[in-house]
This record gives sequence, C-alpha cells and structure tokens, in this order.
Amino acid sequence: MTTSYRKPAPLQIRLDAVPGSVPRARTALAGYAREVGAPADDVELAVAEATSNAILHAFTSREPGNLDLRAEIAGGELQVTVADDGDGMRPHPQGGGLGLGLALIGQMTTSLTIKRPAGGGTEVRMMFPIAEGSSG
Amino acid sequence: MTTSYRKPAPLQIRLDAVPGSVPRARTALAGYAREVGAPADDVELAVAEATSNAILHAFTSREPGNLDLRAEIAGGELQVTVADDGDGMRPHPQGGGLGLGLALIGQMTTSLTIKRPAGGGTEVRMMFPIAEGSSG
Amino acid sequence: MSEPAATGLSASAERATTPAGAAAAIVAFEGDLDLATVERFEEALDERGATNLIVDLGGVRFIDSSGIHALVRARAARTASDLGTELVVAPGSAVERVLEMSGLLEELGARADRDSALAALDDRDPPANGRR
Amino acid sequence: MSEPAATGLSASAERATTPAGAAAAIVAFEGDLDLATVERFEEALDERGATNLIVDLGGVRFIDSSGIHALVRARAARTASDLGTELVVAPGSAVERVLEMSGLLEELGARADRDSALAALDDRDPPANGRR
Ligand SMILES: Nc1ncnc2c1ncn2[C@@H]1O[C@H](COP(=O)(O)OP(=O)(O)O)[C@@H](O)[C@H]1O
Ligand SMILES: Nc1ncnc2c1ncn2[C@@H]1O[C@H](COP(=O)(O)OP(=O)(O)O)[C@@H](O)[C@H]1O
Repeated sequence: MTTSYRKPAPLQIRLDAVPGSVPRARTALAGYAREVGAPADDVELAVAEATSNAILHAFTSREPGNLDLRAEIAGGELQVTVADDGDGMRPHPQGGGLGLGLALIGQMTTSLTIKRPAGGGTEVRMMFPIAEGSSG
Repeated sequence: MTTSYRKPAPLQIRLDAVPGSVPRARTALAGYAREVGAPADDVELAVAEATSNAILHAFTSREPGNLDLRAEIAGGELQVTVADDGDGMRPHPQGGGLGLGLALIGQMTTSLTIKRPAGGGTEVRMMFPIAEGSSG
Repeated sequence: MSEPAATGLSASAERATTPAGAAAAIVAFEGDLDLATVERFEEALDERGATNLIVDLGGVRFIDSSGIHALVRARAARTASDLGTELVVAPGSAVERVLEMSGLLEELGARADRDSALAALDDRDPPANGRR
Repeated sequence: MSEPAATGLSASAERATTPAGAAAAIVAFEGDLDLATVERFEEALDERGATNLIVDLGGVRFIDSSGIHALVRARAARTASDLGTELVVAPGSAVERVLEMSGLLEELGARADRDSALAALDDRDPPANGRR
C-alpha cells in the first residue's frame, strides 16, 4: 500500500454510459481507494452497482449519455460520486431487478446520497471509511 | 392552507416498527408538509415507503424496535428523517420486492440520504421542496 | 398539525355481466392500501375464485408499494391460473399517479370505469368467446 | 493510480460423472462477472442443455448484482425445466462474500468444490436415482 503524506488529488473520469465502462470505472476507483486506505473491494462493488444502475436505467428514453465519476477525500472519508445525465431516478419494475444494487451500496457505505440535480440526471454520492493512519 | 409567519417547530414522533404505524406516520408527516407548503402527497408516499422498509426489513433477526420520525425546515426545504434501530440496510432478495420503494423516494425528493449511524440501524433522510411564498 | 385522517380499507363484493354475457365478480375497495391494510386486500381477493374479476380501486385514496406489490402478485397468480383480472382506477386519482410513477400503469392495464373493465374481460380470451 | 486491471470473463466446458454415475457438464468461469460480461456468462450457460450442470465460479475474481441476477435467473430457468444445477464458490473468496452480503449464499446452495457439487447433483432427485 502506498504511504503518502499529502492529501491525494481528486480523481475525475468521464465515461460513456455503456456496459464496457463498468470495469473501467470500478478498477479506477478501486485503485484510488487502495491509495487512500479505503476498503477497495467495497468501493469497487459499490461503483459497479452505481454505474450499472445509470447504464441500465437512466437512458431508457434516449441514447446513452455520460457517466461522471469523482473520488476525493472529504471529512476524513473517501467520497465517491457517480453522476449521469439521464432521465432521473424512477422505478423500472419491468427490469426484473431484485432491488440488490442500492441495498448493497447502503450496506457498504457510511452514507449514500441520491440527488436530483437541477439540470437533470441522477447523482449518487457514497462515503467510505478510511483506515486510521492512512493518507488523506 | 395555513399561512404562518414563523418557522414551524420541528415534529418528532416515535412509533413501534409494526405495520399499524405506517398510516400514523404518513398522515402525521403529510399534515406537517401541508402546513409548511411542501408536496403533501409526495411526503405521505415517501414516508410510507421509508417506514414500510424499516418495518419489513430492519428487524428480520429480532423483535420489532422503534421508528423515530422527524420533520423540520432545513435550508429552505422540508427535511424528513425516518430512523430505525434495526439490523442496518442490506439486501433481502427473498422479500420478492420490485425495488420500487427507494426508487419512488428518489423520484420525489430533491435528495435522499441513507446513513448507517454508529449505534446501528438505518437513518433515511429525505428533502422536499417548499413552494415559493410558503411559511418556513 | 392537521386532524388525523381516518385510515383503513374496506372491501365490498358485487356481481356483474360482461357485454358478451359472462359472469364477473367485482371487488370494490375504499380507503387506504398500505402495509397496514395489505392483508385485508389480499384476503378480499383470495376469496374470489371467480373466472372473471374486476378489482375496483375507484374508492382508494392512498396506495404505496406494499399495495402495488400485492396487486402485481394477485394479478400474476390469477393470470397463471388462466383467470381474467381487470383493474379500475379513477383517471386523475392519486392511485393513477402512483401507478404511473411506479412505471406499472400500462402493464396493469388500468381501466377508467367498470364498463370498460367488463368489456376488457370479454377481449381477453378470443377462442372462448369468439371476440378479438 | 494503480495499474489498470485486466478485466473480462472466459468460460471453459468439461464433462464429469457424479458419484452415482450420472453425466454432468461443468462450465468453469475465470475473470470478472459484471454488466460488461454478463452476456458472455449467459451464453455459456445457455449452450449447456445438460440435465446436470455445475457452474464453477472458483476462478471468478469479481461479481456484482448483474452477475448475481444472471445466476439467479439461469438457476430458476433450469429448475423450472427440472434440470439440476450446482454452484461452486471458493470459500473465503470475493464471490462468496458478495453472495453472502446479498443474502443469497444459502439460497443458491454454493458448494466449496466440484466433488461436493457432483455429490449434490445426485441428491437432487430421489425417485430417479434411489438416493436421498
Ligand atoms: N441512475 C439511475 N437513473 C434512473 N433510475 C435509477 C438509477 N439508479 C437506480 N434507479 C432505479 O432504482 C431502482 C432500484 O435500483 P437497485 O436497488 O440497484 O435495484 P435493481 O436490482 O432493481 O437494479 C432501479 O430498478 C431503477 O428503477
Ligand atoms: N430500514 C431498512 N433496514 C434494512 N434494510 C432495508 C431498509 N430499507 C431498505 N432496505 C433494503 O433495501 C432493499 C430495497 O428497498 P426498496 O427499494 O424499498 O425495494 P423493495 O421493493 O424490495 O422493498 C430492501 O429490499 C431491503 O433489503
């Protein structure tokens, strides 16, 4: 594990809202989590869930848009934001989901916030603990 | 609709985490929403979803506990908090849900936050817009 | 705080005949359909083994996902047993709004009134009644 | 940032025999099971119309709810067609942890290795093979 003495720079990534972006998003964010001493497996899974939700549910009425991911240290925790410019959060019961995604994220995060930005889309903000003695 | 010139006092209610508490919770919070100029139908539905989730999913390993509801004005919006002292958020795929509850809440709120308090249980915080020119 | 609203759910049963002359049971609900009343809702529907059933939610003031789940389950079970089910939802009502928000209004095929629901029951099974 | 991990999923098929002498197909997966690879996963399982199938996730490094949904669906479809399906998950692995967190580890009946999975296939259908 890297030991650094400065607060690491935020990570910012823009990806197309397509299935192939899920592995890119989760591995990048897991790497950042490892660097700052946050639980990388949890971050990887939570990012996979949040990006998959956006890809599957946010663009049902139009062409796939963008996923904007951001990771940074905030209040001594790792804050990961997954934003899409889609239709906004609403139920899609025909999707055949089991309601696993958000519940899994809720289980792994100290806090999960879902926002409806004024400009549309959905922003999911997830907070993860950082181990004592880690950088950040 | 009531027109008041003072910020209304917060509303605080403790209920048993049993099905009979759902109508009590939602009607009380809808009344408060009406008073402060927030969308009462949305608040009633969102409170029904959050309390039902706690009643159905938070106490699978023990006796039903408490639901603590709170409504207040914060940052010019109506903030409604539904807290339970249950097992914490996690998936219950056997429940046969369609994943409607949280998605409905997300659709009606400007922001939805799910927290895992240090003492256990789940806290769901929901923000609703307040119409221009309303009290609060 | 405003006066506490009276909540609860009541069910009443009636009989009717479709335009094509088939018998249909109607169960009409009044009140609120949530976790506190969903058992009563399911019992009222269970008792109707009728080939043709109309679930009339015209008198329902409040519904949430507990009620919607029960509706979806009941309908799926009846469809699996080849029983006809139609739903009446008042246009512009809170029930219509919540079904719409839930993305299920079309799938549940809500009808505006009992006459449309009775006619829809005839449309369901072409070989048996000769209509399309 | 750490080096980008190689992601993807590969499937390989084998044949085996249960302790009671029945034929079983084994599909073993390696890699990551997420939205990007779930189609490949489903195709690999679809091609196996085998009466007895073992889905070996021993080589899977990452799984999320897309993968879990696919597992649950595949298993339900095979069970509905009266086909036997057993799952191999390495004890202590990330896959085991995610299934556990999802509340599905017991329902999916994960086995620690192929031998236990093969034996479990024999246990599935008492009348057909005379074991209990
Ligand atoms: N970014 C998003 N945009 C639109 N809808 C979303 C988004 N994320 C989640 N949802 C909605 O929330 C529902 C619940 O999500 P989730 O808990 O992950 O369950 P599921 O297993 O059904 O995907 C989804 O079915 C979808 O309707
Ligand atoms: N207060 C809570 N305590 C524990 N688990 C919860 C709580 N609220 C929600 N959950 C979990 O989140 C899942 C998704 O909730 P929701 O979107 O309302 O869908 P559902 O229709 O399945 O209830 C639930 O199935 C449950 O596992």
